[in-house]
This record gives sequence, C-alpha cells and structure tokens, in this order.
Amino acid sequence: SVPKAAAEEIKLGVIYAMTGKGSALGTKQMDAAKLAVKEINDAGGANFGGKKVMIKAFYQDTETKPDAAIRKMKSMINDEGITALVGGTFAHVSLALNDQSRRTPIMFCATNGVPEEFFEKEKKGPYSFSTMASGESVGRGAAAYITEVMKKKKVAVCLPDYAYGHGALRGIEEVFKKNPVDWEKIMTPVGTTDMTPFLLRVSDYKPEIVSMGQWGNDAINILKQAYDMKLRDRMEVFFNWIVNVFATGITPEALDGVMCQLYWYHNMAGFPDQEVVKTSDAFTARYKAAYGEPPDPYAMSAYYGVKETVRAMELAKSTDPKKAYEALMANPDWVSAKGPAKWRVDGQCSYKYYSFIGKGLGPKDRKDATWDYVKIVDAYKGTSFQKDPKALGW
Amino acid sequence: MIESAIYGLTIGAILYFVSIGLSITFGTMRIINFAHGMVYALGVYFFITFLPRVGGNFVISALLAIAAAIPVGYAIERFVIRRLYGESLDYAIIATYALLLIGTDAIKWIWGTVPQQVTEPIGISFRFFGGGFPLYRVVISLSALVLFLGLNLFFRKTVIGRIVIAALDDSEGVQCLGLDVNKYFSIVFVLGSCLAVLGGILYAPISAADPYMGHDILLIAFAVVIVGGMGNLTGTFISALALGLVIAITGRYWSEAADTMVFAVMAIVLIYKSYKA
Amino acid sequence: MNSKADVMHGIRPAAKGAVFRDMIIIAAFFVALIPVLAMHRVTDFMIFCIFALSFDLLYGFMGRLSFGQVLYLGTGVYASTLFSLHVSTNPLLAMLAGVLGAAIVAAALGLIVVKLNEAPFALTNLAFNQIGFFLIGSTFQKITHGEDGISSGVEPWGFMDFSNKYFAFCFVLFFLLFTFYMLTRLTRSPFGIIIRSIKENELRVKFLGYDTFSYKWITFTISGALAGLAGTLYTLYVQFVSPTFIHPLNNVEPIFAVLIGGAGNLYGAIAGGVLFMVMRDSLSTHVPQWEWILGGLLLIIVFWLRQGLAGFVRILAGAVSNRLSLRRAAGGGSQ
Amino acid sequence: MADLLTTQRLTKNFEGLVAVNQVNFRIQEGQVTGLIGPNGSGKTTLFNLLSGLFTPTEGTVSFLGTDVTRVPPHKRVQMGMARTFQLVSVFDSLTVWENLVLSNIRFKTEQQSLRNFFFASSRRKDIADDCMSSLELVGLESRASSVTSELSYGDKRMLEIAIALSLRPSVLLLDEPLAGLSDHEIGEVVSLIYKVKKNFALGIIEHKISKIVELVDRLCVMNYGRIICEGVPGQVLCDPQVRECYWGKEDNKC
Amino acid sequence: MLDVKEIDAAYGRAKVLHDVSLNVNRGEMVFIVGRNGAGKTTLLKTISGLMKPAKGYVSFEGRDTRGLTAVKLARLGMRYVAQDKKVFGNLTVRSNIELAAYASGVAMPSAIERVTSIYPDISKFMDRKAGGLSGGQREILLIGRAMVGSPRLLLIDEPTEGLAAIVIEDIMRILTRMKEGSEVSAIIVEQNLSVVNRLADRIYIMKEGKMIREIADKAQMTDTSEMENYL
Ligand SMILES: Nc1ncnc2c1ncn2[C@@H]1O[C@H](COP(=O)(O)OP(=O)(O)OP(=O)(O)O)[C@@H](O)[C@H]1O
Ligand SMILES: Nc1ncnc2c1ncn2[C@@H]1O[C@H](COP(=O)(O)OP(=O)(O)OP(=O)(O)O)[C@@H](O)[C@H]1O
Ligand SMILES: [Mg+2]
Ligand SMILES: [Mg+2]
Repeated sequence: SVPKAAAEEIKLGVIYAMTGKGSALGTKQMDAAKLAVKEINDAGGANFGGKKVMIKAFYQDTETKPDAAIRKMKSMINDEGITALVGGTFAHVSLALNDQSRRTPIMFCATNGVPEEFFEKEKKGPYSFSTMASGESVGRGAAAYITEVMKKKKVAVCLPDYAYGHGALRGIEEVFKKNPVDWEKIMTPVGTTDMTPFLLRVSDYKPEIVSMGQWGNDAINILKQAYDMKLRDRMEVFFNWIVNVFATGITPEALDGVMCQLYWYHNMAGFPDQEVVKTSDAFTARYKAAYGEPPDPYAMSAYYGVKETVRAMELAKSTDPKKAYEALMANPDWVSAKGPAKWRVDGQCSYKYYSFIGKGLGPKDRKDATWDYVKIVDAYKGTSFQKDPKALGW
Repeated sequence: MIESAIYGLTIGAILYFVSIGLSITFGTMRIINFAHGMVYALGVYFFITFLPRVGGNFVISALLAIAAAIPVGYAIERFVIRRLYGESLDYAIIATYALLLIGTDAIKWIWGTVPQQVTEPIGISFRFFGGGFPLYRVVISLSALVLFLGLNLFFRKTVIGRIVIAALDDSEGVQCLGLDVNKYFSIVFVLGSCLAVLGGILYAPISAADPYMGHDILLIAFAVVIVGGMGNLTGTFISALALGLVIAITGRYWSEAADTMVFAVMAIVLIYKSYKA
Repeated sequence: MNSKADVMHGIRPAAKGAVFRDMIIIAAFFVALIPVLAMHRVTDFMIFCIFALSFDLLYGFMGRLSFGQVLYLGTGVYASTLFSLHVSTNPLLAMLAGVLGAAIVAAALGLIVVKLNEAPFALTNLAFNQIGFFLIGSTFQKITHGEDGISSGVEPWGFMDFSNKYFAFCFVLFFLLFTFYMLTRLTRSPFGIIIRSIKENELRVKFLGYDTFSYKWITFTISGALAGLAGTLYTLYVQFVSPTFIHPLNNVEPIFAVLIGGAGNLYGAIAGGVLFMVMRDSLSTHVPQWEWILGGLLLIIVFWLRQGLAGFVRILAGAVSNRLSLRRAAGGGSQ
Repeated sequence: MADLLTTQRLTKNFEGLVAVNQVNFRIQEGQVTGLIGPNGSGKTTLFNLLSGLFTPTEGTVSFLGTDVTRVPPHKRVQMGMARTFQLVSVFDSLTVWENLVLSNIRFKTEQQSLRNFFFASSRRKDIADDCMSSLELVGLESRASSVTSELSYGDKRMLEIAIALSLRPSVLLLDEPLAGLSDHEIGEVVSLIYKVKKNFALGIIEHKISKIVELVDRLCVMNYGRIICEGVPGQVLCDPQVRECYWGKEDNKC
Repeated sequence: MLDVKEIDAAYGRAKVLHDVSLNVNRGEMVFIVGRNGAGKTTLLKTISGLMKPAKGYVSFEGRDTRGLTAVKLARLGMRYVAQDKKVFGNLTVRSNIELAAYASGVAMPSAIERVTSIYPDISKFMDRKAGGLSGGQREILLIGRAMVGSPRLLLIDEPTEGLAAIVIEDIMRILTRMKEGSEVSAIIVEQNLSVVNRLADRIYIMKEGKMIREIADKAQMTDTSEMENYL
C-alpha cells in the first residue's frame, strides 16, 4: 500500500553490511548515511515546499547476504512502512534488493558498485537508481585508460572470481575489442590465503601492465604479495578501483607507484578543477568533524544517496516513490563532492569526472602514514565509461 | 612449474603455522576448535598494538603478543572448554563457534573493522627465476621446519600429550592415577593458542589484519588437519606442504578452483581413509 | 518397585490423535505469532523450521553432525530456480524438481559420506558443500549468474500466487505440518529406534542384524530431500536466489537452531528454529554489532539449557505438574 | 549331528601377533560347545571372526553349509547367528524396552509391510508383548521403562542376554555371559540356558568353568591362538596340557 | 585408616546408598559382596571421590575427604580400579604403565616389573595399543597399573572377573604378599567366594543399598552357605 502524499515524516530505510565480509566498508557507509540524515534533520527536516518534514530512518544490517537483505527490506516495508531504501555494500546484495524493489515498488538507491544489468530496462526496479558506477564501468574506465592514455599493448587482467570481478571483466573485454591489445585474464578465488600462484601466472605472461581488481583483504594480499615478488620491477600495476577501507591496510611500500582508479578521493589537492577540490574538501571536513577520520569514497556515495533520495521527495513534495522518482528524473542535475552530476534515464548517474586516476604513495611521500595513500594525477574523461542507455533497453 | 612448486612449499609452511595449533587441540582433545580463528586474529591485533610501543621490534612484539594470548587461551579452556570434556563434541563446536563470534565482535569494537597494515619485518627479496622471491618466506619455511622438529621432540619427551589422549579414553581413570586432567588440558590448549597467535603474526605481514581473518583461515586449516590426520604432528606437516602445492599448482592452471581443490583433496583423503579402515 | 501395570503404562502407544493435536498446536502457534512478528516474517521462519527439522533428523536422531546440510538446501533452491527458468514456470513442478534434485544429490553423496562418522562425516560434508558452492558460484556461472544471483521464473498458477502473503503463509504452513507429521511418524516407528541406536553404537546395531548402511543412507536422503523442500520454498517465497543459499558458513544456522530447541526433538527443532530466527532478526535490527550477543546466548544454551527449549519446557512443566499434584494432594487431604 | 558353524584353518593376525592360528572349530546342532583358555588365548577373537566383526587373515567360516567368510555381520545375524559381547554392549541411551524392540522388530518387518516399519508406532501391542516376554525371561520386566544407563553392571548383562535370545538365533555365541554376576544370578542364567538351549546351538566362552561343566556337551580349549584340546568336558579338563596352561603347573588334582 | 560414616549416595534423584558405614584398618583386606545392583560400585566410587556423598562422610587416614577431589585422593595413595575394564585404549600398553609411573614418581622399569609379575605375557604387548587387549589382559593391566608405586588403599571392583584361574592365582599371590607386608589395605568387591575366603580379613554384605552385615569371624567366613543367601 502506498502511503498518502505529504506524510508526516519521511520513512527511510538504510541498509548496509554491518556484519560479515562487507562490514569494514558497510560501517563506513552507514556512518555517512547517518551523517546525511542528521544534517537534514538538524536543519529542521526536508523541505516539502516550505513544509518541514523530518526523516525517520531505520538502519539495518544486510549481513553481506542477499537473502538476509531481502528479509530486512521486506520487514522494513511491511512493518515500518518505508517508501525509500538506501544501501548496498556488495554488488550481489544490491542486485537482490533491486530485484525485490521490482516486486514491491519503493525507491531504492544503491550506493555501491552494481553490475550493469541492474540498469537494464527489463531488470531495473521502477524507482531504483545508483550513485555509483557499475562493475562494467570500472572495467571500461581501467581498460580505456590503460589503452588510450597509457598506450599499453600487452595487458594481464587479474580479477576476483565473483560478481564484481566478472562485471569488470565484461567491461574490459568490450574496450579491448575496440582497442585491440594482447591480453590474458586470471581470475582469483575470493578470500584466498595466498595470491602467489596467480601472481606467478601474471608474471609468466610478461605483460607491460597488470590490471587488478580485487576487493577488501584480497586487494591487500595481492598488492602486498606483488610487492614481495617484485612484480613492479617487471610491469606496471594498475589497480581498478580502490577505496580507503582497504587501501589503508596496504603497507606503503606495496602501494608505491601503483596506478589506481578511484571513484573519488578525500584529498583532491592538486586536481586542476578547483571547483571539485572545493566541494571535496568541504565534504571531507564535515565528515572528519563527525567521525575523526577522512571519508571513504563509498561513504561519500552513501551520503549523497541519502541526500538525493530526500531531494527527490522534496521535489515531489511527497514520499510517494513514483512521484519522487519522476521528480528526480525531471530535475536530474545536482552537484556532488566529486563535481557536477546528472541523472540518466536508466537510473545511473553521469558525473563530470567519471573516475579519478591516482598514483600510490610510498612511505616517504606520505604526510599521514595511513590516510595519504594516493595522489590524484588525472581523471578519466572519456565517454566509454558508461553504456548508452539505448544499449540497456531504454 | 618449479617456481610454482617452491611458492607452494612456502604456502604450505604458512598453512602449517596456522593449522598446527588446531591440529594439536583437535588431535588430543578431539575438539573442533573454532575459537582457534578468534585467538589467531586476536593475537595479531595484540601484536599490532604492541609493535609501536616496543619501537617496531617484530620479535619482541610477537613474544609479547604470544604472552598476552596465554591468559586468553587459559580463560577459554578454563571457563568454556573444560566444562565440556567428556560430553558430546557438538557442544564444543557450538561453544567455540560462539567464542569466535564474540571475539570477532570484540575485535571490531576495540580496533575497528578496517584492515590494519602489518609491515613485513625483513623486506628483502632476492632474485629468483627472473622474479623476486621474498626472504621472509624462506624464513617462514625454515621456522616451520624448526617448529615441526621442536614439537615432535616436545611431545616425544613429555607425557603431556599422552595424558590428554588417555583422559579422552577414560578421564576417571587418569584422575584415579592422581593426575590432574584439567591441568594437562590447559597446557595443551594454551600451547595450541600460542601457536595460533604465532601463525597469525607470521601470516599477517603477507596479508593484513582484519577482524574476519580468523574466519578465512579456519576452513583451510581444518582441511590441513583432516588430511594430515587429527593430531598427527608429522601428518599435519606433510599435509600442509602438500596442500600448499595443491593450491599453487591448481592456481597456476585453474585459478578460480585453487581453494576448492583443497576441499576436493580433503574429501578424497577422508573417503579413502575410511574405506581402507 | 514398579508394578507391571506401571511398566506397561510407560511404554503404551501414544494416543492416535496425538500427532494431529500437536499439528493443530503448531499451526495455532504460528498463527499466533503473526501479530507479534508480522506475517512475512513468520512465513520466512517456518521455511527455516523445515530446514531445521531436516537437520534434526540427521543430527538429533541419527547423531550425525553434518557441516554440509546447506548443500541440499542450496540444491533445492537452484534446482527449482533453474527449472522454473528453463523448463516450466509452474510452482508445483518447480518444487518437485527442487526436492528431487536435492534428494538425488543427497542419495548420490550419501553413498559416500554415510560410511563416515564424527569429524570426518562433518567435514566431508563441508567439503562437498564447498565444492557445490564453487560449482554454483563459479563453474556454472553462465547459468547461475554466480554471486550476482538470479530471479526465479516461477509464476502464479491458479490461486497459487506467492506474492499474496496469505497464500504464501498457508502454503508454507502446510508443508511445515506435512514435514512434522512425516517425521513424527518416522521417528516413533521401529525405524526411529534404529536410527537412534545407530547414534549410540552403530556396530552393535549391525549385530542385531540390521544393515546400518541402508538405514543411514535412507535417513540421509530423506534429510536431504527435506532440506531441498525448504530450499524450494525459499525459491518460491524469496524469488531471488544467490549462492549465499549454499554458502558453507551457513551450516552453523541449522546446528544452532536444533541445539537451541533441543536435538532429537521435533518440537524442539521448530521452537529452536523460530527462536534462532527471532534472535537473529531482532538482534540485527536493534543492535549494530549483534553477533556477540548471539554468541553469548549460545554459550548460555550450551552450559545451562542443554536440553534446549524443549528440555526447559519439560523442566518447567515438571515443576508445574508437581506443584499441581501437591496441591491436589493437599486438597484431597482436607476433604 | 550336523555342523551348523564350522571353520577351516581360520587365522587372524594383528600386526605380527597371531591371535587365532589355523583353527578348525565347529558348533553342532543341539549341542552346547564351551570354549575356554587362558587370557589372551584368542577366544574372543575367534568369536569375532565367526560373527564377522573381523575378517580372517586366512581360512574360512561356514555357517549352515554356506561360506560366510566375506559376509557382513548383519547378514550373518539375519541367517541366524547371534552373539553377546565380553564387555557389555547395550544401548545406554535407549530405554530397556527400546533395546528389546530393536532386537524383536526385525522378524515383524520380515513378515509385515515396510509401511509398518517406517510409519507404524513402535509401541504397538504385538511388539510390546514380544518385548515383555523377553524381559520376563531375564526378570527385568520391572525396569522396562528405565533408561539403560541406570542399570547396574549385572542387570546390563542380563539385558544383553535377553537381546540375544530375542534375535531367535539358530546359533548363539555367548562371550563370558557370567562375568559380573553374583552366584545367585549365575544360577538364574544357567537355568535359563537350560530352559532354552534346545532351541539353538550354543557356543559359550567362560572362565567360570565349574559353573558350566554341567551345561556343555563339548569343550574346546585354546592356548596361544590354537585349539589344544577338545572333547567331552570331563576328559578335557583332566588333560595335563590343559591343566598346565589354565591352572598352572602345581595344580594336579583332577 | 579408612572410615566411611553413614553415607548416602544418589544418581540424580535415585538414591542408591542408604546409611552405609564401613571401616578398613591398616594392612587389612576387606571384601564387599552383594547382588547386582546392591550398590557396591557406587560405594567404591563414593570412597574414591568420583562421586560425592549426599550425606555422611569418608575419612581417609584421619582426614575428612569432603572437599578433596579424586585426584587429590589418588595422590594420597588411594587407587580405584573400575569394573568396566576401560584402559587408555589409544595409548600403547607401555604408555598406560608410563602414566601410572609418572603419576606416582616411579621409574619405568620397576613399574613394568610390577605388571609383568602378574602376567608375564604382557611384555609381548608393550608396544601395542591397549585397546586391542583381550578382556582379561585389560583387567590385568588395570590392576597392575593401580599397583605401580606404593598405593595405600586399593579399591578394586571385581578383580577376578574374566580372568583365567592361573591369573587369579597370581593376583591372589601378590595381594597376599602385600597383605603380609602390611604395605597396603584394600577394599575389594568380589563375587567369587573362593577368592573371598582365601584373602578376606573381613567381609561386608550389601543389599539394596544398605550394609546389612559385617563378618569378621574367620569361621563364619569360610562357611559360605550363609553368604550365599545374600548372593
Ligand atoms: N583388535 C585387536 N588388535 C590387536 N590385537 C588384538 C585385537 N584383539 C585382540 N588382540 C590380541 O589377540 C589376542 C587374543 O585376544 P582375545 O580377545 O581373543 O583373547 P581372549 O581369549 O578372549 O582372552 P580373555 O579371556 O582375556 O578375554 C590377545 O593377545 C589380544 O591382545
Ligand atoms: N548412572 C546411574 N544412574 C542412575 N542409577 C544408577 C546409575 N548407576 C547405577 N545406578 C543404580 O544404582 C544401583 C546400584 O548400582 P551399582 O552399580 O552400585 O550396583 P553394583 O552393586 O555394583 O552391581 P553389580 O554387581 O551389578 O555391578 C542400581 O540399582 C543401579 O540401577
Ligand atoms: Mg575374551
Ligand atoms: Mg558394580
């Protein structure tokens, strides 16, 4: 049942992985979402055409399991009557939530990387959207940067053997079809103890560059072990998508000189576009004041997930998912910490800077041993990052 | 191939460290000790905490962490496991799993969820087949060998292991000889805990410390112990090396299946053992 | 000394209607839970209870602790989902496919694992579970979509529409009662005594002339099929499946549920299933870091509530009836 | 008299220890065969080979005219061979009564349907009656609904005998059935055996030889894995070799 | 040296010993007889500290043993040999003996000597798992194990059960020797009256959890007809 328009309060579900594998990241996302809610409520609530409406948020744990997440989502809809849900730590969980949001239509903002099929017309929940890029985009961005900017001809692709990695692989394949190179893929099991067998394969192939895309501990393991094996002496390392929660666990030596693609970085100093530096710094400062440490890129995404969901309702002056979603699509332009952004018809967001390119900092270059892990050197500006909505059935 | 095999042996050495403690408690006390994973992770966090306070000295910090784990191991044995001897093993499984849950949350609560860096203490790689081969791994492999010999000597020279095995057959019988069963169980369990910590500390520089590190390692460690034969010190050593090779070689040709292959080997070994008997 | 009449009383057959009475109580219990927990959740919990029952047969009655029961749940889930996507969208046929699939896998693997005991049994099952997880999540990724998961293709058929929560509730309740009925009959029969005696001393059972292998195999297969039944109900009810349904780490869930309720007791499995789910559900809702509380509760169960809920209730009932009979005796005296 | 159970050159090795060595043993129809010998002489091992607990290193076992050397224990029981264990082995966690259901029910299911086996209550009357009569045989009826672990050692022995009897064997092998019983109970058991011994052939291992000499028709003596003497009890017990190994050198009275 | 004072003992709710009293003097060999289920085993368990009496107490060499565990009592020199022939089946025979030697601080050779003096053949089994021993061999190992070192009080539950006559003779010989040296006292539960007659200094008869008679008179002891009434 859809609640009446102009309800007393906005009932917002927030769901991240608080336990299980995703919890390192999920807790940061949750913090950021809470910050957004708090900011809005501290300002008196959302603005429904002059009328102030408070947010009542329900925070839930996905346990990093799709079925648990669906269970929680159902209960928030049935018991609490939420009309919008923000969340998602790991891709498969968001995909499941999206699927559920087709069955019981509510607004769903996935704030993490999701497979591209999420946005296909057939598959997307009617009011689902995402502040983050898809795994495929990440792959495309990396592959395009490697071939177009770095001009490499022989590439090893070393990705994790699960949803996110397969998505990235699809993206990479597409780009490599367009810009032919020699390449080989090596898939690594998730949560594996030792990455050396795979690194040996990489090194056997003798590529000019290896593009890695592990996540969490696997990312730490593979970068550290690559360093131990002196892989960097023989090839460049490009890391597809890096975030604070695991970048800070990598020893500085291991990250030194690694090229990284990032959704965003909390310290954009040195980036030519001063506008972006300013918005970034502002967000970082606010987050730091609240939690005492710099925000993770995914935290930023979660923060804007809440903000945009609420903005949609403000535009529609209603908590009704359909009205809110349509209002959002009708007013697609907004500004995020990473610069101007625009909603697309398929629920994806196209940012002015799709992704940033950084260079890993070694122990000597760091001002803060933990948090200063990369220096932004460039941004990916090409267009092949996101698929055209037409290709997704729109 | 040779390169893979050599890496495989170093993986095996690491597996040996993380599973030998489990093997000892498993073999003597017949407990599938999930808390091993918790002590393993906790020890690494102790280590990280001590490291800056002792001027970054790896060895001293490791010794402190092991020392700090002794009371933890003792407390687990004294207040949880001791109450379950002689009862169905299943309860021990549940209780130790409960400890794993509690410990993991305690770690999250104290040190946060984000993985922590652990820098490798040696940091030297030598050239090998045109690539780099970290000296640290050589050191680990040699230490594994030393530990293996040391444990063998320990259990051969002392009656501790035998008392524990005897107590499982007939605890009252041991008591009636005037041997305090509990004391020996504690010793063995604490020893197992210390080895868990040692395993964690040696492994952490290769990866990182995070609250779930104990979960990740447990299943593979179980496989090592099972393949080697519960509590069989030599068996554990050989099976750790063999499974290290399995991981390395499978990883080379069918990377996704590397970990699963360990379980396949484990299933085959178990089935073979039981059909032979 | 007991008189012969007393002895016969102790072993006389349970009243005919007892099973049906119990089924009505169980149904009433779940209906009564609806206002407390909301219908969708009760439905969900009931599916889990079926899974817990399947595990209880294997563990509580036959004494074989498996770390791989989730494999059969997952087989049920994936067999029914893939069937619905590729063969027929009929829910009943999908269920049949799921249950059969799980039963076949259980029967095939049972031939191997049933010969094992204790830790080797537990861990071989775990190994198979891990392999199954790998097959679903990685090898057959083309058809299962790996970690991403897939939506089931089951469509409403006649009145069978699973997005109707009333229907879903009744449907699942029906299967829960069906499972309960089957298992009650099974465990009270001579077969039930045999599997319980296998739990204690299998060798001795052989020397009573029973081919223990086949009894173990039958039990294992039934247990697998029932786990598969729970899996197919998940497919129908959740409609989205992913490899978490077959993840080896989830094996602790039925173990906990059965132990909470009291192993070897069907009511216990149901009560434990509900309690475990309630605990998990409400803890994870109200406490951000909740697993340690679960851990603490489990310790309490292991140490102080060994017979599980069932035992607790029995002790309570014993105390109450003692009190009553005392009062009656006192009352009788005064008259 | 027909041989029900015979062995030919039966041998069992335990890592170099020859526990049973080239034994030709037989149990004849309608007879009670006693088996005695010093400790560790291989009596129990011989029974274990007969009943299928161990597979022999060499030699064969035939039962009712068929070679059963490779036949698993449960099949042998189904063919009519029952045994008890030297260290009592009953189901401690079941009730006394359920212990007997286990041994009684197999015949019922052979006669009746599978449905009865899987779905009918194990407490139905026909089974209950059988179990009660088995219990009455050994005087344990008052403990029918006790959990077996609560029985004293001697009562467990009685229960074990009741279980064996209710298997309705054609050959029954008893391994020290009198151990742990008081004289009074030994009397009861012996008279019980007298009562039922016409129904089957009996093999009995016992150290309390005086209690069974009356009972046995034939006595075999084992030492170091071999049968060193066999025949009617009176004769066998006077054999000097037997007296030496069993009672010691100084003992000469016969 | 041992005084059992009016003890009650129970398994859960089931009370199986009622007001049982008994005493043993130094160097004395006391036998307990009684039918199955009379509570003999329970009595020995209670004395050895494995079970706690519900009422009454046991004093050993003048010490009240309430609050002492079985381990402590064993250290004070009490050795209990249970009825169920449980050896440490997963250890070798040698290790079985070794543990006893370790516990009582005796050198291995003399410990092995103790056991082989009862049953010389055991030396053939030294490096085999004790789980593979025959019933009689187990009993011998258990008794031998209990005698390693210098126990003060032996509590033995049916020692001759399952033993061949020749071994019974050996055991009796050893017990007689011990008795003569007054090194050790013993409480032995026994059903074999010929053994009882030859060794007993005193006999207690138990019935249904009660101590119903004590026979101290040698003449009465040899007249088994009376005792047989209770067996
Ligand atoms: N499973 C086994 N493994 C190894 N050795 C065994 C095994 N079973 C029996 N033996 C050995 O075989 C020999 C014969 O044992 P068995 O049990 O047959 O003796 P027994 O005649 O029954 O003696 P007892 O009268 O003491 O019961 C013994 O020396 C024993 O140690
Ligand atoms: N674990 C137990 N739980 C409950 N009751 C028990 C338990 N063990 C023994 N009993 C009961 O206690 C009483 C005394 O048993 P106990 O074993 O002491 O007898 P016993 O004299 O040693 O007999 P036996 O000569 O058969 O060994 C018996 O009635 C028995 O049923
Ligand atoms: Mg024997
Ligand atoms: Mg007794």
